[in-house]
Amino acid sequence: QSREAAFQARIDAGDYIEPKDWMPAHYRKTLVRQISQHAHSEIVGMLPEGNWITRAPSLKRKAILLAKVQDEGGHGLYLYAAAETLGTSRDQMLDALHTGKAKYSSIFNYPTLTWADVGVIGWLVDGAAIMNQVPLCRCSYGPYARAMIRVCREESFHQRQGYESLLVMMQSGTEAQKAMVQDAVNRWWWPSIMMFGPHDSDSLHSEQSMRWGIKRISNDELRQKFVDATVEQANVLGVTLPDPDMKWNEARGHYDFGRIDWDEFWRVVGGDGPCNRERLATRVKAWDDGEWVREAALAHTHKQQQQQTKEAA
Amino acid sequence: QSREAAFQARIDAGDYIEPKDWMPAHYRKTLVRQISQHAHSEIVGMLPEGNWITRAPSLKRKAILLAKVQDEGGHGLYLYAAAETLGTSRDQMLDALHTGKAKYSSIFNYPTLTWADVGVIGWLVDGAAIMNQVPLCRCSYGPYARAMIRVCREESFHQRQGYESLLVMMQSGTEAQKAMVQDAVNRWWWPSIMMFGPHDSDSLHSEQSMRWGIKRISNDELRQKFVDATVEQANVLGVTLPDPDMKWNEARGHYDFGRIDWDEFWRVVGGDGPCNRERLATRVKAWDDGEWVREAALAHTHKQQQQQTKEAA
Amino acid sequence: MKLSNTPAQRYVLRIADAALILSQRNAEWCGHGPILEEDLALTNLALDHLGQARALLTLAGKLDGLDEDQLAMLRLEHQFLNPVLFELPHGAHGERDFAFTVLRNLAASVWFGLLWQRLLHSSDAELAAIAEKSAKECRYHLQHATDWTLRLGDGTEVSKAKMQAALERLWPYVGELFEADAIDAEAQASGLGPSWDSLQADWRAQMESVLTAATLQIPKDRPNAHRGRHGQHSEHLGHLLSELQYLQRAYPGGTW
Amino acid sequence: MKLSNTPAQRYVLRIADAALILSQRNAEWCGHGPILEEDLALTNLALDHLGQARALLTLAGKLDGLDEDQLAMLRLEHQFLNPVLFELPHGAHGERDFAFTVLRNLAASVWFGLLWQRLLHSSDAELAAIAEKSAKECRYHLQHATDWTLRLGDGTEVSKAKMQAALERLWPYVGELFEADAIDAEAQASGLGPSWDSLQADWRAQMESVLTAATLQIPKDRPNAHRGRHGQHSEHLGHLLSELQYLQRAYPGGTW
Repeated sequence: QSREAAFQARIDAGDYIEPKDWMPAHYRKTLVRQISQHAHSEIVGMLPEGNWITRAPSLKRKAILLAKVQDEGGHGLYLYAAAETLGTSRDQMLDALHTGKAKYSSIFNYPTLTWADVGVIGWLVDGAAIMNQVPLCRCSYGPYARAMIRVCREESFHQRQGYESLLVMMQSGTEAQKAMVQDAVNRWWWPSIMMFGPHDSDSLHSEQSMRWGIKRISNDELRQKFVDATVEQANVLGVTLPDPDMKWNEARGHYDFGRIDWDEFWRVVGGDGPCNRERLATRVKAWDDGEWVREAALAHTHKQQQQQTKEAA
Repeated sequence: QSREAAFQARIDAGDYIEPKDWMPAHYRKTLVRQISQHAHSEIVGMLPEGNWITRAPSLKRKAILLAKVQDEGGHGLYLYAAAETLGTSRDQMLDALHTGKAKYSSIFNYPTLTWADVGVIGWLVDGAAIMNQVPLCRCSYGPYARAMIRVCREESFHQRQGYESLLVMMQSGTEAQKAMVQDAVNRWWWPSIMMFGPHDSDSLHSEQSMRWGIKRISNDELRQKFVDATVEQANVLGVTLPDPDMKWNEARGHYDFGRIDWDEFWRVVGGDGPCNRERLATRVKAWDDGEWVREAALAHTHKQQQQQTKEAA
Repeated sequence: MKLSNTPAQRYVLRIADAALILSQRNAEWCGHGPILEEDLALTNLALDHLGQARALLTLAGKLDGLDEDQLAMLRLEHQFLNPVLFELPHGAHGERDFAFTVLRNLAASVWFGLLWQRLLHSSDAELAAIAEKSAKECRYHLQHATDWTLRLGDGTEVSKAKMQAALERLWPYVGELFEADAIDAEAQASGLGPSWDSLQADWRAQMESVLTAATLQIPKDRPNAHRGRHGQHSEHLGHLLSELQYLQRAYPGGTW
Repeated sequence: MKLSNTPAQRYVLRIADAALILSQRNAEWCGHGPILEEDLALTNLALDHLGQARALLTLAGKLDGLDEDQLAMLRLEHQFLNPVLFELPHGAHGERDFAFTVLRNLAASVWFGLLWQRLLHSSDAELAAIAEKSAKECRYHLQHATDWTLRLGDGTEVSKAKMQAALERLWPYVGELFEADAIDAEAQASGLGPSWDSLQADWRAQMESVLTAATLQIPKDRPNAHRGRHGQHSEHLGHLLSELQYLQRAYPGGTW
């Protein structure tokens, strides 16, 4: 009891908790769930954008996209490493993903249908992710906070790149390109603002997470911040956000926006989005197909070690 | 001895030999080899043209190509059936193909690189095949002769279709299309005239096959006939045959043509053409992947029969 | 490419694209079938669907003076209106899964069969004529797909497992075949053709009868997540179109 | 697209296209690697080759006022001059065969390594500068491919068998990397770069050393049947280009 109180006091004082520190089992479990879910999102998130690597419209855009998807894999690496400090191995986490026990961000269950989707994912999806993630740079668990600092830096870069690629198309592109951008915005807008999760009134886990310094700002607050920022960016870009109810509310000092289709949200979270089964099947196949490679690498290492032992003897 | 003489006499008299008739073992073996090789060629020959089905430039051309490749499969069926009358099963013949014991026409070891290749295969490859095959409609073995009548009728149709598609491109097409046709002609010309096989002086089997009425006209004679016909067609088309030595020989009443690169011919026959390994691997994979289907069909038939037996009892 | 996008045009394009894209998929078996006879049968199926697509595209294009090839080769992805089911690759990872092919062709031929029957009475005489020809072709497709479903469902343990797995993969996509919207409502009202939701009960009954006879378990129904009919496809259509349209785009202005 | 097709331009394009097409192939692993670290490594490799290709295409295009994208996105297939080896799919049937990927990257990095070394002394200062940067990148590629060849060759029975099978598939294509023709002769004479046949002995020695250490059997040499360097490719390049070039062709005149 007093250990818990001391732990909470450290958090309240703004201290970082480190791997060797004592922590409540539930804190540990919550963090493993959250960090691994975040890591899985990075890995699964490589797929929708990866879908356009072979078809990027210029070599420069291809290089930018390759580097971006690579960065996402890198984020996965840092995050798995951060989660591993909590005593769960990457293989265990992957197993949870592959068997459907662990989740990943539901946004990646939507398909990328045009090249503009790549830019819009950078702008809106990475933008929403950053809103969610910046507060985590001050998360109470040290390794996670430090991983997030690095992740956020790179994500901001990606967001700017995505936005810039849309700007080029909207400002210098053909009518067909502009229509492609608007179509992508139409498809990604609502899923993007769903990324902040259910309304605060319907959000599980949130209160405890706030107390533990794992979550710092509420879903609705973050969503509003994102909407406010994005409306301005959309104006600069010259695209319309597909929400007829969107308008400035002088009294609130914020943009009002329309009703989110939570049925769709829960349907996709529950497994019935357009790509849920395919995304998971793709990850599982990559893992299964790679088994012989991982086994061979292990066998080779053993052989090398035996050789060294022999030579030493 | 007298049986053989009587057999030869029937052939010399222009009689057809039928499946139940007595025939020399070597006649049977030669025919199985030749008919199955021809059947295999039809089946493997589906692949190079099949490579363009998904990319045909118009829906009409796609329909024509699909129907053509289907016809080739149909030829394979008749020919396997004709060979089966000689006491070898289709499965045995396929096994010989898949294990590399049986051959197929070496022309199919070249790749189809442009849409014009499809037309040029119709014009030159089917054209050469028809030259080879028309005499087989009078082949001494009845089932083979009858199959060839049907095959030749369809092949002539294919040849005209191929030529017509080239004519459209050469007469009404863009410069890029015309260049594509010429490029395809450049690549397929020499392999096409190699389809008649080695010079008569180097040709094995030929003499005996002539006596038996399995072969009726020599390789060089057929090749000359093909060259003479094709030069005229090339002129109408407006393409150049890639042979600087090609010219009319008034004395012979034929076109002279350049030296054939027999090293290349034997290299490709011997397995080192551009596509030999891939073609065979594709056929083997189709067969192996289909094993569960064939087994299930068999199992289902057995179940049905048992059911009928039970009901009858 | 600008299309008028009238409800009637979109109604016809949905059917035309279903036939076109399914044809393109089935044609991928050409030269790769498990037995030679199946190679020919699947090619035949592809040819029939291609013929249907050509007639329907020609009909749909009249309004804007566009021919079948302009519609097939020059529309952008979001202008294709086929249900997503028809664009899926045969196997989950790009391989040719004969079990999925058979089951999709079963689902498609039952669905097309019901649709053609209703379109026989279309207020558009041309559409009715296309339906009449197609209905005849469809009977053979249905018989063929049914035979194979029975053989493979009630064949070996291996074949049954493959069929069941393919059915699980396919099932979440069938809901889109029975969605109804304003385009359907207008087609139904004008007598152009049925609202697709009106085909569902008969489709379900026919499918159940075949699948049950084939000893297969019908999967749990899933809410529809697919909007191909509205031009929002799976990630597969873009790759399919990059092949389908490549030549026309790489050799612009060509005569073929 | 009209190119001057001077020997020097073709010499550079052969190398540029080798890097470009290999990059496109290796990028297909992105998101599908056997372990996450390999996903990143193969993407890195693809990025390096892409960078090399961009520099070389820019160099090759100068003569005709064409930029890297015009060359990559608007040439027709017969204008690509990469050896066929680089355009082959990873697996014999379209699947991703990691063994083949590793061995091709080994063969490529040994080959590129030797080529960059020689191009350091190119009479074309720009080409020499590209070679200098590329040679550094190549050292890492070579190390990486070598490590994996040793691991998988001398790993398990399964991995050894897969590596040996992949090596058998790869070997008939390596001959093209050491062909010499008039273009090579002119490059050698002008000091632009080495005739490719002059790289063969060193390549062979380096490959033998790695493959032998990996307990793999070097296949019998086959006569070269491939003419990608002359613009005559395998059937695979056309499909690869239909993806690579689709967007530029479907959205002509776009700014990206």
